Amino acid sequence: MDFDTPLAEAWIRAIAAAVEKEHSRLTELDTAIGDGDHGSNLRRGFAAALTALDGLQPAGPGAVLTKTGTTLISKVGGASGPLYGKAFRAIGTALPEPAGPAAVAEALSAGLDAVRLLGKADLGDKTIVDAWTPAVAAFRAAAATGAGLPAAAAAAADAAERGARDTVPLQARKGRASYLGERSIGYQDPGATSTALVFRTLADVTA
Amino acid sequence: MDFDTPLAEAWIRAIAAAVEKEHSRLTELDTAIGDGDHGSNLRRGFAAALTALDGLQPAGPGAVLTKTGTTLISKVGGASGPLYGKAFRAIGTALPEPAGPAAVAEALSAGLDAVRLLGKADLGDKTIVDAWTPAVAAFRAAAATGAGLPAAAAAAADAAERGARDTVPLQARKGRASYLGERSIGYQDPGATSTALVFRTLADVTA
Amino acid sequence: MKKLINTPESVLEDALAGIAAAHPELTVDVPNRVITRAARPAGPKVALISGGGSGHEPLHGGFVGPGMLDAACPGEVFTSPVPDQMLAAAKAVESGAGVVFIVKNYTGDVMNFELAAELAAEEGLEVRTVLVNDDVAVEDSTWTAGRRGTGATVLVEKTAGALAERGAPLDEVAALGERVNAASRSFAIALTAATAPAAGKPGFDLPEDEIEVGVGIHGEPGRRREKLRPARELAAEVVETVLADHHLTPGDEVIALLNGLGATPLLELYVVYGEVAARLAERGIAVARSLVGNYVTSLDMAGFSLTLTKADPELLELWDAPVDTPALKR
Amino acid sequence: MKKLINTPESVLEDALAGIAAAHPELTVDVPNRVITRAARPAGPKVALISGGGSGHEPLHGGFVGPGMLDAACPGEVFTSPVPDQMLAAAKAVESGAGVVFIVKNYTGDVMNFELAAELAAEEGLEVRTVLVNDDVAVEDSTWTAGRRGTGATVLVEKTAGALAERGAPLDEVAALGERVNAASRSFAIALTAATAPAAGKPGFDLPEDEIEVGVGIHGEPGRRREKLRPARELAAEVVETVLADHHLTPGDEVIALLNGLGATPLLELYVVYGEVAARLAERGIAVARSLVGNYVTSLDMAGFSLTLTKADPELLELWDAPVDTPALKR
Ligand SMILES: Nc1ncnc2c1ncn2[C@@H]1O[C@H](COP(=O)(O)OP(=O)(O)O)[C@@H](O)[C@H]1O
Ligand SMILES: Nc1ncnc2c1ncn2[C@@H]1O[C@H](COP(=O)(O)OP(=O)(O)O)[C@@H](O)[C@H]1O
Ligand SMILES: [Mg+2]
Ligand SMILES: [Mg+2]
Ligand SMILES: [Mg+2]
Ligand SMILES: [Mg+2]
Repeated sequence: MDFDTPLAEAWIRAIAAAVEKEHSRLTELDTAIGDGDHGSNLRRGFAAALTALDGLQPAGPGAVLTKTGTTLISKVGGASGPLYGKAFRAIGTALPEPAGPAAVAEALSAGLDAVRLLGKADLGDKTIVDAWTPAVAAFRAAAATGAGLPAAAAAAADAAERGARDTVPLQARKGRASYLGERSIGYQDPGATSTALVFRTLADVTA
Repeated sequence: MDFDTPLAEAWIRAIAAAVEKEHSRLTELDTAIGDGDHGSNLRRGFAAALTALDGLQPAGPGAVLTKTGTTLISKVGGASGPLYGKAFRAIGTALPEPAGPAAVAEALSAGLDAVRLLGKADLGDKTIVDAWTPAVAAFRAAAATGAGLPAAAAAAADAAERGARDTVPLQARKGRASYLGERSIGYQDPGATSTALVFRTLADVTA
Repeated sequence: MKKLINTPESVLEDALAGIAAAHPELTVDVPNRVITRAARPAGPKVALISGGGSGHEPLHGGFVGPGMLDAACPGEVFTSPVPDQMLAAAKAVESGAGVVFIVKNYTGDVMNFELAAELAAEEGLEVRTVLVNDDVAVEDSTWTAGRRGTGATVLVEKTAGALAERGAPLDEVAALGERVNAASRSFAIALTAATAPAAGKPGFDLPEDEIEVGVGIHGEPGRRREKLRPARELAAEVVETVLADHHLTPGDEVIALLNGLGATPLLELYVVYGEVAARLAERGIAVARSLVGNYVTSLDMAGFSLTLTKADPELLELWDAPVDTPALKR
Repeated sequence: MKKLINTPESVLEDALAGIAAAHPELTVDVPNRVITRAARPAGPKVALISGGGSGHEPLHGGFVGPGMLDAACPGEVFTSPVPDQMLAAAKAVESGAGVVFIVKNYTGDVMNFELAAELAAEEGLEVRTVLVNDDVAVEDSTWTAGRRGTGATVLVEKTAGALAERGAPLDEVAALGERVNAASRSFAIALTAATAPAAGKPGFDLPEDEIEVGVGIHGEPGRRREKLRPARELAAEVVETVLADHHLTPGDEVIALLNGLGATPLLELYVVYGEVAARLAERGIAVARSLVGNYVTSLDMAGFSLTLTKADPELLELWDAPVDTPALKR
């Protein structure tokens, strides 16, 4: 199984559906240590991404993701808009066609690089990086051992969810939550949580 | 027993003490159908009246009450300031020295006239007039049948309290409570209640 | 009660100290509780004096300055000022052309300004009184103390102030004030009650999903209680209520004041004003000028009032005239 | 949640419609979410553009006009605007002298303005960015996203706006903005939490007798919780906190902004300002200019922030320069 255009579109639609279902949970997490808009931000962004897809005759899977990234940048705002926007644009740009597990691993890691370049967050700063980093690592490791897309994506999803959960004891050093200092400890980071959704949906659509 | 200067002073001090004790009840009544300041208004006014008395060598009981009225006018504000102020000024001006029950009845009735002249309220409008009117009538009736000050004042106090209680079912037609229309029904009028205090203290100091 | 105060008794005095510190262009006589312009007008001019209970800021002190009031007399919170204040103010700002008292129609305000006018007359001052009673929530009948004075006060003080600044005589300034009041109607809706410092608790309890319709600015409940609805519907109800009592016909011009009651964010006021403007447009009423913000407040009450004043070229010219006060500048 | 809105999703659009109706002196591009001056400045002039999440009104749209901003880009409530808005604004107001972005230091704002600057550069526009980070509640360390931009934004926009109006070149205007930011410190205390429409509930729960100290303007909790105390003590604490981080010596002059967070009555703000002025006087700090009111708000949050900017003759001259915007006129 390759990462082709239908799969790319299915992924974005699955993310949009997941965000629609989980937005209030994301907003609640952001209310605790942020400003209570992460859910509505992503909801607005992925709704717009769907509309953008409807009008699109994509040249390939990369074009789907690049378009999604561009849409997120121009519709979301906040911290998550540019971060997820740049990430999807980087993934789309790096993605060859057709793309097997190894190529997808490289593309996902290009997405992580874009997030870190823009956000300058390190692992452990209690941001989406804390979910994205283990996810990419797990995906790459699986691909390296010859796993197919489904297995690699499932491993990445598990790793992302673990990474999100592991943000609970951390003190935020980036983003709004960092303003709370020690009071940011004990809450799960909203962005890391939405990143886990992104990887879980990838596992779902490849399964 | 005549209404002399010491009695006049004792009355004002007794009113001040009663208002100090009851101000939060008066304010609560005013919160229900007014703007929640009747208690603090009278408290401020009678505290100032006491200070004014301390500095005073009164020419007679009338001077004590006139001075009190003037002080209320310049310290209270709101509706009750001018009303009680004019009333005490009128009582003081009308009071001969020495004054027996009949003369005091006339003076109190002059006070009621002053209230009605300034406030233009009729009996039943749910104002201080509803306590003041029966009080004056009871005082005059008692004096006419030869009662002394204590008996006349006690009758007036009972009548004032009845009059205040009887404002509960009334719809206010004057003052702030009138803005509530029918919603003013079912509450006791704060001003009528403070008027009852004024007459009860007179009974106490003459008893 | 959660308030930024020292003690309920000292609120007025403490606020006056702050006003004095914040506004060198004003002179604040704290003991007498009178706010005047630091710079006296050159030559004789009709002196405009207003006042009322505190808790409605920026009214009235925030409107003292060239082009508007000469003096303001703040009473205790929700309690009209005492005659001595108005007398002191009149003596301070009278410059030989007479004095106009601008009085919101509340029993206490009317009585205290009336006594002040008597005292001022005894001192040989010429005084006219303009009564403001624009709140259509109260029907003006023998069953009430008459309509309350609310938002129209700002329009009366601004336009009469502009006319006085031009050197118009006493009776003309008073007549203009009365004309503007007569051309104005207001109505208010509250989402929450106000808490007077002395009372220490809200004037009424309002469930999370209910509003008070037809409230005044002294924390008293309104005429009735309703369910909270979208801004569009509330704006439509308020516009209809005001227009029902107004003598306006399509094509008429108005000055619209969308006023916040104290605790309502400007963002929400703009949402409401957008709906108000749309409703008025549908009715063919042209908004010639508008003012959106907190001008006649009721302490920490959340909600809004709408005031519509029928405009004409003279009123618009006076409305547009220069004004330099803490709360209104042009 | 009790708000004067239609739906949480439409708040920004509905408010923009109201701003457009209320302010003919502004041009509101609702689809692009850009607010500009209706009257373009004559001849080339450095264009000042600011923006940020909504819910801080009158910031930023209320500061668009002669002597201050050329354009404002309002984002969703508490959400920074998107790059497209700043690009559209820059194209609309650029007049050949370059563009200055005034950006409050929040991760989202910084990123979106950064992307906008890249896009603008690609279109051949000269852009400088002034970052505002005045909130001493956040220590500026690798442990945080850096200090938040709050009250100082008003001073930066006013003074840089005045300098731009005089025809100063791009780098000078940007440098002045940075200088004013560097000379400013702020600190805030909240009595109640803010409720974002999309969240539907308060950002934090605060008991009736407690306050949040060191809060920002996005509804997030502060650095710590304390008991509510008299205004005198709260003012003293805020003054001390600001001065502790400020390089001021007795005899220095400051511009003081006592800012309401949205739901605080002006009466209370004046009480607090009286105490602030007294504490500053004790410390020998002279308040050369002051501003008291709601300028950088946080929806319906009750509380206040104090901003002190070290003044000098140039800053005072720019502060006093004419300005004609909805929220600030001179
Ligand atoms: N510098 C950063 N690098 C990576 N992720 C970040 C950074 N800053 C914030 N984030 C992520 O963004 C999330 C918040 O997104 P969102 O609430 O949509 O934006 P905002 O914080 O502007 O309201 C945080 O939970 C965090 O995971
Ligand atoms: N026109 C009037 N005539 C007589 N009494 C009046 C009149 N208007 C109001 N009152 C009395 O004044 C009382 C309210 O006094 P107070 O609360 O001190 O003044 P305010 O209403 O100005 O706040 C009412 O309860 C009523 O008894
Ligand atoms: Mg957020
Ligand atoms: Mg009262
Ligand atoms: Mg009162
Ligand atoms: Mg946000």
